[in-house]
Amino acid sequence: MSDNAILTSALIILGLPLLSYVLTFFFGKKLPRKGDFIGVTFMGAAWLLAIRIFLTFWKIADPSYRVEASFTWIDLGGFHLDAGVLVDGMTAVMLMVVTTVSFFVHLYSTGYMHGDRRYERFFAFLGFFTFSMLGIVLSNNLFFLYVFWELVGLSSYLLIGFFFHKHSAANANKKAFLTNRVGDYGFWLGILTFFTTCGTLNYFELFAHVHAGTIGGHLLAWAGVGLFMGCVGKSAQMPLHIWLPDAMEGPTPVSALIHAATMVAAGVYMVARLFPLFGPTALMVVLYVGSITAFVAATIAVVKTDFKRVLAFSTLSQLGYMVMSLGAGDSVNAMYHLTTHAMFKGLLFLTAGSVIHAVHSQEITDMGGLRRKMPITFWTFMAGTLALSGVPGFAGFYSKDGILGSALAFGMTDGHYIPFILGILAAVLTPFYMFRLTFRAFFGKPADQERFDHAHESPWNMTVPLIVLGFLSIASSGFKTADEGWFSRFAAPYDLPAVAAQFDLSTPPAVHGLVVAHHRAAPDISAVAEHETGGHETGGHEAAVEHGEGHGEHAAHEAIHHKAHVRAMIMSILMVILGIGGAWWVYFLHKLDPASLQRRLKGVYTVLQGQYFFDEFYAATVYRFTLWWAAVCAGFDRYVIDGIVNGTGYLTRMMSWASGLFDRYVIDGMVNGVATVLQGAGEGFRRLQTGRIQTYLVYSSASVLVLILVYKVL
Amino acid sequence: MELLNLNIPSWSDMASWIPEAVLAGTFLVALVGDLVVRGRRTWLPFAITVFGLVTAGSYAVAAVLHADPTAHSIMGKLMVVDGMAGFFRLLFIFTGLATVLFAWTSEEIMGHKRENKGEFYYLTALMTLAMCVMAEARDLLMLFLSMEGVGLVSYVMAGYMRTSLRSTEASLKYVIFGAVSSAIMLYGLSLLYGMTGSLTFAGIRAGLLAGAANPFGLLTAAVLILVGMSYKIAAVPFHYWAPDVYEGAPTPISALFSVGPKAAGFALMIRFFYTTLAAGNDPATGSTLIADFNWPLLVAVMSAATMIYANLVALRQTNVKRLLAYSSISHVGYILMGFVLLTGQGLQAILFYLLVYTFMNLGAFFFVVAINNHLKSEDLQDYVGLGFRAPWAGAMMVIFLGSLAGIPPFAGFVGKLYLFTAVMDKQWFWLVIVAAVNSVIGLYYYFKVVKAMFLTRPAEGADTSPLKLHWLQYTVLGVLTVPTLVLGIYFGQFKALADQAIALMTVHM
Amino acid sequence: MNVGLPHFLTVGAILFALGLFAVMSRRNAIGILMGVELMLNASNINFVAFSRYVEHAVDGQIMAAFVIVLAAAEAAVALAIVLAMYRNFGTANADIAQRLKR
Amino acid sequence: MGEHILSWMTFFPVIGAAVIAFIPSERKEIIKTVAAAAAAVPLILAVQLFVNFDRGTAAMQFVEHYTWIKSFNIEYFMGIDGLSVPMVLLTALLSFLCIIASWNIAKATKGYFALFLILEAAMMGVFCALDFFLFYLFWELMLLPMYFLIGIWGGPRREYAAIKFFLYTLAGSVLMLLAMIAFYLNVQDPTTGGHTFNMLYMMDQSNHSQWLQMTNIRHLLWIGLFIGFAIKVPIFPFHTWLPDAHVEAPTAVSVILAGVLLKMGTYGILRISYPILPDAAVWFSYALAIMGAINILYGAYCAMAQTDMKKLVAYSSISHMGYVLLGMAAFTTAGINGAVLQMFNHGTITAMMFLCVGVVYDRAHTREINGFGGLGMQMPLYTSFFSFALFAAIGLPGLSGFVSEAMIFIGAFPVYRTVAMISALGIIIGAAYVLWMLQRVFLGPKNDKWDSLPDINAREMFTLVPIGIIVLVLGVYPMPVLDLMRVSLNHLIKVVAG
Repeated sequence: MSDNAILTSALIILGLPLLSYVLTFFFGKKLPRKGDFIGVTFMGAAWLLAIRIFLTFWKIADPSYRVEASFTWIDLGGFHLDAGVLVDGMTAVMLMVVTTVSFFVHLYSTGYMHGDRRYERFFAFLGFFTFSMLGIVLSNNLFFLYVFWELVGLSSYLLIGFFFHKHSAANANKKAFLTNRVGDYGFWLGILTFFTTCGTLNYFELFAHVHAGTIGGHLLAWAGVGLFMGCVGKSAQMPLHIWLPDAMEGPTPVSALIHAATMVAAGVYMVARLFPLFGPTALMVVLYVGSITAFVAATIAVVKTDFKRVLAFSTLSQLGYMVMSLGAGDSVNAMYHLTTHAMFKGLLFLTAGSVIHAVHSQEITDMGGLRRKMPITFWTFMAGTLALSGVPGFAGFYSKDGILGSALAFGMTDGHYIPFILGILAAVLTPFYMFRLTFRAFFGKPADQERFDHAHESPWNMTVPLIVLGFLSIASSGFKTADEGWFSRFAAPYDLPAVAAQFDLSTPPAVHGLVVAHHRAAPDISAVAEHETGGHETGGHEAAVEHGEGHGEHAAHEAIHHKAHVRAMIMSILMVILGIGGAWWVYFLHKLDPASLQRRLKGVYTVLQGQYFFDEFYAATVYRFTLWWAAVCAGFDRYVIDGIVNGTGYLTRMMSWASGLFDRYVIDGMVNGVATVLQGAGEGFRRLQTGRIQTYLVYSSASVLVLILVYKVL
Repeated sequence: MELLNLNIPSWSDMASWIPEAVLAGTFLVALVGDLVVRGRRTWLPFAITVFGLVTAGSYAVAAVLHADPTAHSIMGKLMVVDGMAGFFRLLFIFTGLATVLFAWTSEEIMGHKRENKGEFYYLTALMTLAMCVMAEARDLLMLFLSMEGVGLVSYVMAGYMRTSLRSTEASLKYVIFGAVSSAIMLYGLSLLYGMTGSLTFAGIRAGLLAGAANPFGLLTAAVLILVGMSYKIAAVPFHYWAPDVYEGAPTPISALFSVGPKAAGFALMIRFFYTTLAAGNDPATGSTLIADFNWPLLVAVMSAATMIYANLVALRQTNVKRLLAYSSISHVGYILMGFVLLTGQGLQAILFYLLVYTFMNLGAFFFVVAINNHLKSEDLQDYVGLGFRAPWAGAMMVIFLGSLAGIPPFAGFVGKLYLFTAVMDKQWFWLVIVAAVNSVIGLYYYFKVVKAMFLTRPAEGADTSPLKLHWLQYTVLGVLTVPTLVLGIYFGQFKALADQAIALMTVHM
Repeated sequence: MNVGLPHFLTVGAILFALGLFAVMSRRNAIGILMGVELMLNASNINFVAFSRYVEHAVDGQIMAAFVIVLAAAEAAVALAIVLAMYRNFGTANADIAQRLKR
Repeated sequence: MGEHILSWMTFFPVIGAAVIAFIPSERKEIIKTVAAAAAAVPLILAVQLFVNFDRGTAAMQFVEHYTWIKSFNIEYFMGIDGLSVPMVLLTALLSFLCIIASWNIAKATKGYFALFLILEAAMMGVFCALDFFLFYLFWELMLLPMYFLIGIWGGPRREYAAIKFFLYTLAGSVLMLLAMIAFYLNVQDPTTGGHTFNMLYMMDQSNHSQWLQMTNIRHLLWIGLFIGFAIKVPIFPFHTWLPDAHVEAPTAVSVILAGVLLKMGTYGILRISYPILPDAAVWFSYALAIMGAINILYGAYCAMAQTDMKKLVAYSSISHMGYVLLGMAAFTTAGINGAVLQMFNHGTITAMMFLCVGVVYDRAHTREINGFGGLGMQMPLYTSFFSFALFAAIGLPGLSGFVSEAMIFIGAFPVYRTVAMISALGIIIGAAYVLWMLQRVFLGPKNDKWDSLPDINAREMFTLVPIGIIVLVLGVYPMPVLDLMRVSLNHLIKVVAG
């Protein structure tokens, strides 16, 4: 495939969902089957094209190879903004992920949403979402990244609120949008900072600028944190994670597509894509936020009984993993985990949908023994579960293991062990809650007989996606870690010297050897990246070689790194066994009654069940303050500003000894204020106007004398 | 020997005095005519008066169009007919004519129980004549005579409704207050005469320039004279009579009072003070004489006081007629602004403003007359919904009020613009700002009327039947509306008229 | 002693003051009008005196003559009005007339 | 109509009004048709203008220059450049749509449409006038029709709102009048040597008199002009007329108020204050930026507390005009262009919002936000339109509002970093109050009270769709408008900031 062909097909991929949106939105009602076939077929086509691009890059097998094209969008002379498309390995993978999940979700929805009164709207919105998501993936500059970023937010708003006649849904979508806006605030400021300092928003030009030191120090750190805020919002990291669980109010296919597989991953993609823009400080923030999220979310998932919510919190914790990996400087494994996670989490949600579809309830307390009723669902669900739990041989294992490895390596070199520990703990919890779910829902006796009797396996258009995704969630890893497996053909750590070489900026400074150095000194990604990923990456390695320096440290660090990975692997395997075993012990053999455990750990349980009371906290602080403040402003406007002249009014009143007529109007505004005052004055003067002639004469003659005297004096 | 002044004048000069002659004739003929019909067939004095005014008017117009640069002295040095006199003559005759025509349809004047209706008409003619003379006088004797003439006629007219308490009371106040103030002025005149030894303005100027007067004496005289004149133009603090008289007298007469005597007073002031104090001095430096006793500040304070006082009081009025009375006082304040420095620019602005003011103020008053015919009331509450009962007249009233308030695109705005410019040019900023603030206040009470007429919804069961106005009323109002609009957007020529009038004002001989 | 301009002026001033005082103090309209007459005549004295001592011509005297005539006319009108008022209010006290007070 | 295109655009509505005045008032249909026709002509001419406008020059175009009143050096001087063109287009478009939108005015139809056309003429004139006197004439001419439109056809508190609007604006314009006279007396016409009202001469600093070159005088005059314009914008704390006027006015009039009148304030600052007193402009710029920030946040917070839809939209206008101020204060290419673009966009977007509010008010006769709920089920089509407008208002990418806001921030950020950062909070608060309202009105379970409400009808859609298309197109590709203004505005920046 030629470069042009790649670009063209990328644009076609971008255009197809948009077209599908327009068609379904405006003509859906009139079309047969309300036009759902449009969405499905278009996405199918897009999927095929994506596969084609994917294969092309597979052949190229050079992560640093990229195709880019842009045009001037706004030109004011002296100021211009560009729009452009960028396709490289990472894009190819993301295209693949998005189109795959999207396509199968479309297909699945034809069954799941069947008979909904806004059926066509649903497909329209799906199309719109896919379009904006692909926009994020394909954009080659921050401005349009932000544009599509917001559009994704909109489509998520529309889809979460799809059943807007429910109060819960109406609240959820508002919450999602606003929480994201908070993140976007930082994101936008970050973008502004970069634009005003570097004068460009194109990714690679920015990298070059950063590398050349156009922007650095505190500014870079803050800008990085700003960008990361965007990620915190979109990828639902603490403390802005609150919207994601509520987002489950949307139809299940939406949860699968948007709130598990793709959109929430956008934040991770963004950070990975812009990795070189993150200074050491920023990355430190990223690391901790990620790891904390990973752990906290996992703990909550353990106690939830709502099928979808358990999955939602597991999504949170998995996103936490990805972010943590970014923080540890390992963008590659983050992307790798993103990919595999998209597959199995998408799958899990779809199976959840299938179950809910059958049982008409989301509470696992209403389920049980479903494996006999719906085998396909069960087995695919198992595939997903195993992958998510990180059982060796399944996709999740390799990606998660890579992340833990990097985290440990980072700890060993830099002394920050906490993230790794949190990660490991989460790694125990993940299999535990997943198998808890499995045992409660699919094994044991049915909790609700008559629900159970109505349960049935879903139609083909729902099961086919399950099977395909099931397969992918097993195989998507290729049974290899990121740096050995297929993934290394698509994503490599950034090689700044190479970037810099393209834009003839100042020659890059010497490459430091150690992660330590990376995190303490100016960002030099190539070194970091290559070490953390084992160092036999084409780009990174050459970079290190051509600025041939510090080979000794190099080797030393490589050793540390290798050790880290081995240990991490062993530990995580242990953890998995521990987790699954625990679940088996409690929920299958019932050796231990969870209820009693709850009673014993009442405090802990309530905190977890209450999701650490984040919502309550915000409700008590942020929301209340905002509303209160709004009320204050409005009151101020109504009474103070609108009555401000009453000060002057008072003086005028004194001057014209007007009676209390004025007070009545005090509140009533500047204009009334003045008017009344003047009227008051009039009242005063009118007293002079007694109809008596003598008084007139006295006044007049008196004023004559006054005049004379005054002017004598003057 | 000054007695020579009373020689029989030359006809060539008398020719330029025809309008006044005609007016005098009209008065006599109408008087006799009314006696003949014993006040029964009123159309006779009406017709005579109208005819007379039209004739005089056409002569006056001809004179203005002719723009004769030479000044004709009438009766020796007593009077002069020059550009300015011509300008005012036109103004007065127009006012008189409009009043007469409108009065013909006014219940207050022509109501059934009125006797001696004819009286109104020939008195108007006489008043017009007296006002013209005021504009022409250039000698203390004539000054006093004409002022008294206008005064006497006004006293009688104010008491037109013999049986009405309000009317009688108004006239009583008018006469007493008038008498006193003219007496005070006369004393000032005598002092001035004593200091300069001359009765003619020119002579007085010569005397003053020769340094005949010490500042304090001059100040005293000037202030005393100013009292009399401020009384005529109803400027604070000599305005007390105005609201009562305007309210007490029949509305058409109030309309006449609020325009005619005011304008005449200004004419007199301009000629007297400009000639005696300002003229002949270096225009660049303004004048030395007026600088001697701080004349500008004196007038400026008066002007500011008038504006503020009148506007503040007007705010609270609920009787439209009385409201308009105060508004006319406030306009005196604006006009006085142009008087502050006695510069040509300022005086031109005054003349133009008077022109505009005549149209808009007459219009507003006449609307009140027309409404009074139907509602027998000038109360604001009774005006509710009028805008929809008489849309066309209502629209015209809005134009008049808008113009009085001085908002574009109406003539009043242009008038104010010229005054402001004249004052700002001499950098009297505080005065301009006072005026500006006042024009905002003014808007509020003018639009109280508009609000009542258009915005306020009439109460349940209130009479909302359409009002049919007399065709003559529509005509006159229309005639007044047109210039109020036109002068707002195309005023070049008319301003030129005013400028010419000032330019052709004779100060010498 | 020989009588000169100052004496006349003094007389005039005194007359004027008296007149003004009358105007201010009297409640009866007629009284007020009489005060006015005093004031006018004060001016007349001035005029005549000035024409004799300052101008050495008769203009001032002519003026005075006219003023006298006018004063008469004014009085006529004023008295007519007072009469009308007497008919309407049944009194000639000026301060009765307060109907127009708002 | 070729070379006198501006005059035609300005005065054709007046002709229409004159014609209407002589149609018997019971022939309502004819009156409406005439009005629509009279408003349509300027729209057509506006299109012609858009096509023929030379985008390559900063000079005045379509100039009409005649002596008007010689003795007072007043000229009939009309012309437009990149700054005025968007405003002219906006005026023509909105006026026409508003005439359509007020089709079901029953009370005193004749007067309503006559006044409306006069109003349009006045607005056009303001944007075309290059002679200060002419400008002031049109500026004031607007007040009277607006007073009546609010006062006669308005809501319950209309009398109060009308006079409040009138007094506020007049108070401001009186200051402007004084400043104008000061300029007139102190600017010399280089050709005749006399005084002049010609704005272009006023902009040429070399014509200024000694007195006018004194710094504190210049600052004083700037303040005078500024207050005059600030009241129109309106800038905190001169804004309290706006909520009352907007709420009480009938729908179409609110549209004009928010869509066009507010822009006159900022237009005036850019057209008159900036080029005539550039140094004062720079001296004042930081304050202006802060005022912008205050407007943005204050307006947004006040909007959040409102329970009346129209009042909420009104306050949102205050907030959005804040962005304009922020951009203007920056004197950067992106900033100023963004500001003017925002003026245009806010005109279209807020018009949509007011029209939508009007739609529901016509049906439900209430605007109480909490009184609604679940309208999304009842009136799906209407919901889509309103949501479209609202999302445009909160600066959703792909819709025009976003482009201008983004440009403003890009322009202002390097100059006033802190102020810009604080102002940027507006994008959160803005989203908050809009979405909250959206939820309370359209989402949630349906309120049976409104079962009878019919969905939006064809006429209403006819008023909304064109604006919607413009909003969308400019959101995707804003160059068509930016292209008109950029040269002139860049020139302006050169003049002011050197």
